[in-house]
Amino acid sequence: MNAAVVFGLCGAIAIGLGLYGLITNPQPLRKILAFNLLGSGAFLFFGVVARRGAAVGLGGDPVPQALVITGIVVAFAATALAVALLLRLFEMTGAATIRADTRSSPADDPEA
Amino acid sequence: MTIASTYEVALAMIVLGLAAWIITAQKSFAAAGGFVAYGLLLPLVWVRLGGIDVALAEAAIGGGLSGVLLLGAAARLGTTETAVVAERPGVLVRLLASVLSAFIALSLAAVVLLLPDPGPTLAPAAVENSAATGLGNPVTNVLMAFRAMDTLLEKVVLLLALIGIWSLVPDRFWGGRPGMRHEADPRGVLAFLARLLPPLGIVIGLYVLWVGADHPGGAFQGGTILAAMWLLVMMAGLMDAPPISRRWLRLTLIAGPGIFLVVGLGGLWLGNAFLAYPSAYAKPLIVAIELAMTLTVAATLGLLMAGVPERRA
Amino acid sequence: MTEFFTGALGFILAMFALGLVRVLRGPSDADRMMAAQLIGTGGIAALLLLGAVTGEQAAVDVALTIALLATFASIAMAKKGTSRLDGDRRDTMEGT
Amino acid sequence: MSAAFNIMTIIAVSAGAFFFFAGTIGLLRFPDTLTRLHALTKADNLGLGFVVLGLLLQAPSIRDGLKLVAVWLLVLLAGATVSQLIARIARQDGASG
Repeated sequence: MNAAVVFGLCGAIAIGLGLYGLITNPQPLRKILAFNLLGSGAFLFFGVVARRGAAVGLGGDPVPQALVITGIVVAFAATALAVALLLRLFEMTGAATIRADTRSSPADDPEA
Repeated sequence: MTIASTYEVALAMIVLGLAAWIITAQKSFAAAGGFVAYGLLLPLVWVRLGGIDVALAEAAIGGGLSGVLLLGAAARLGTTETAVVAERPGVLVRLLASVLSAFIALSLAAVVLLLPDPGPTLAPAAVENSAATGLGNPVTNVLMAFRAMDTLLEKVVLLLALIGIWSLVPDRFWGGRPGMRHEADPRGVLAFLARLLPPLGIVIGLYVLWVGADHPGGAFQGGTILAAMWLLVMMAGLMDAPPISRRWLRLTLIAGPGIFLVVGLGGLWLGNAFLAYPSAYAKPLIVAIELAMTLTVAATLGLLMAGVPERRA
Repeated sequence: MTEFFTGALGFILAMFALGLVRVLRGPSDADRMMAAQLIGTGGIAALLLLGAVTGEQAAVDVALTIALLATFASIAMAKKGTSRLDGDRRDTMEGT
Repeated sequence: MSAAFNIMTIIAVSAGAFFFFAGTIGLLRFPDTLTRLHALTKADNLGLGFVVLGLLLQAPSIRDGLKLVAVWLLVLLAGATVSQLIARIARQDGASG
């Protein structure tokens, strides 16, 4: 067992957990959290590939590492956009749900 | 099992425990708190995997900005939680979802165990060609030269996300200031921190940018630190968010990708290819792009965090 | 020396795991914030030791970044999504 | 000389680990929020302080040493601020938790 195997398995389980949360949790914010978890697991996979490509004195293959950095930026941009959409939805309807039929009554929201 | 791999297994167990907590916690606020802790742990994993550049990015984004964004959203949405929890899917759906997730996790675990070790690598190619740019950090070389197109597009994605957020603004607030106006006691502890930390943070952010040429670091990591310092000053109420219609702000937002694009087109004009640097000027050009990029990243991330404009200028 | 650092690293990580129990159990927000603070500090100590184990000097830069940014989450927790800190002015006038 | 440094490093890092241990036990076992806060600050300031001190003796250059000290100072500053925020929240919650 080396670091790549341990954290590769860790990434696989994180992807599984994230996927489960993404499907089953009805709250959009929790879906965003689960999505981020899933993403970080996928990044760990790239880390494993990079680690196994360690050569010529480098700790890892720089190409997958650079891809992960790009991925982190894009994941953050997507998260920020999703959170902004969610907060706007909450502001307009007084509820944070993505189900169209069971929109809860905006009783305690003065703006709605 | 050696002492080092015991440590790795322990770290992996804690990371997975937190991951399970993020998914199963009752309250979103507690789950977001778990995500912050998760984000603080991942850099340890990445250092162990030999990816210090990634560890820096993960520390700045995962442990810092993402956590603040999600905690803030969880707190604002706290009142809606009980209504939505009732929409939890039935047992059958949850069972199917867990079977599917377990299947995917197991397949991926098999892939990890079956992948060749040592695997194919581009590391020798990256090191061989590093003389072309004169930079010593292979990851920066990949980001700024060998795969420069990806980095250019990534910055465009950041801008698109910001445009997406701005397009949510109600008409009457167009061009206004994003987010709420923060207030704090000017003699309080938060204002104290917001006066003391940013000068240090700016130095560290620029340091991370500067060492990125030859050691782990770079424009994105440095820019994230600068964005965090800007946010701290705004959160302490010492400075308001700028109206999004300001010209200097718009110019800062496009400076990084703009200069990148101009240099790239220059490469085309000089007869090589799009984004090909003339080899005599590769290093100064890359450093110039990175400087502009750092400012752009700082401004873009800060505004992404600030959110939808909701006040008049 | 490397073995000693790895051992210390494992020990601090174990403390870290125990601190997590407090984050997860709560009960109050203050307890969660404290545990988050402990995790930040423990993570920094672990990173510094890890840097010493692997001989990777840049690990200190990662620790520096975390030290700079770990406060943000605590401030966000304290602000609870509102524009001001509860009881701000009153507190400081009493000289805390 | 190097052996003496190594021994001092071992003593300092062990002391740091002890304070992390004490802080964690306090965090788990102390009865209320404010006493737990007291335990936490020991882990923060002394635990990390001793670890930094130990590593300082092994630092290869002055620049690396300065960065280590900077990490510690930043954590001290953050710890002092966050402790205030925590104590304030604890008082609003009735300091019983």
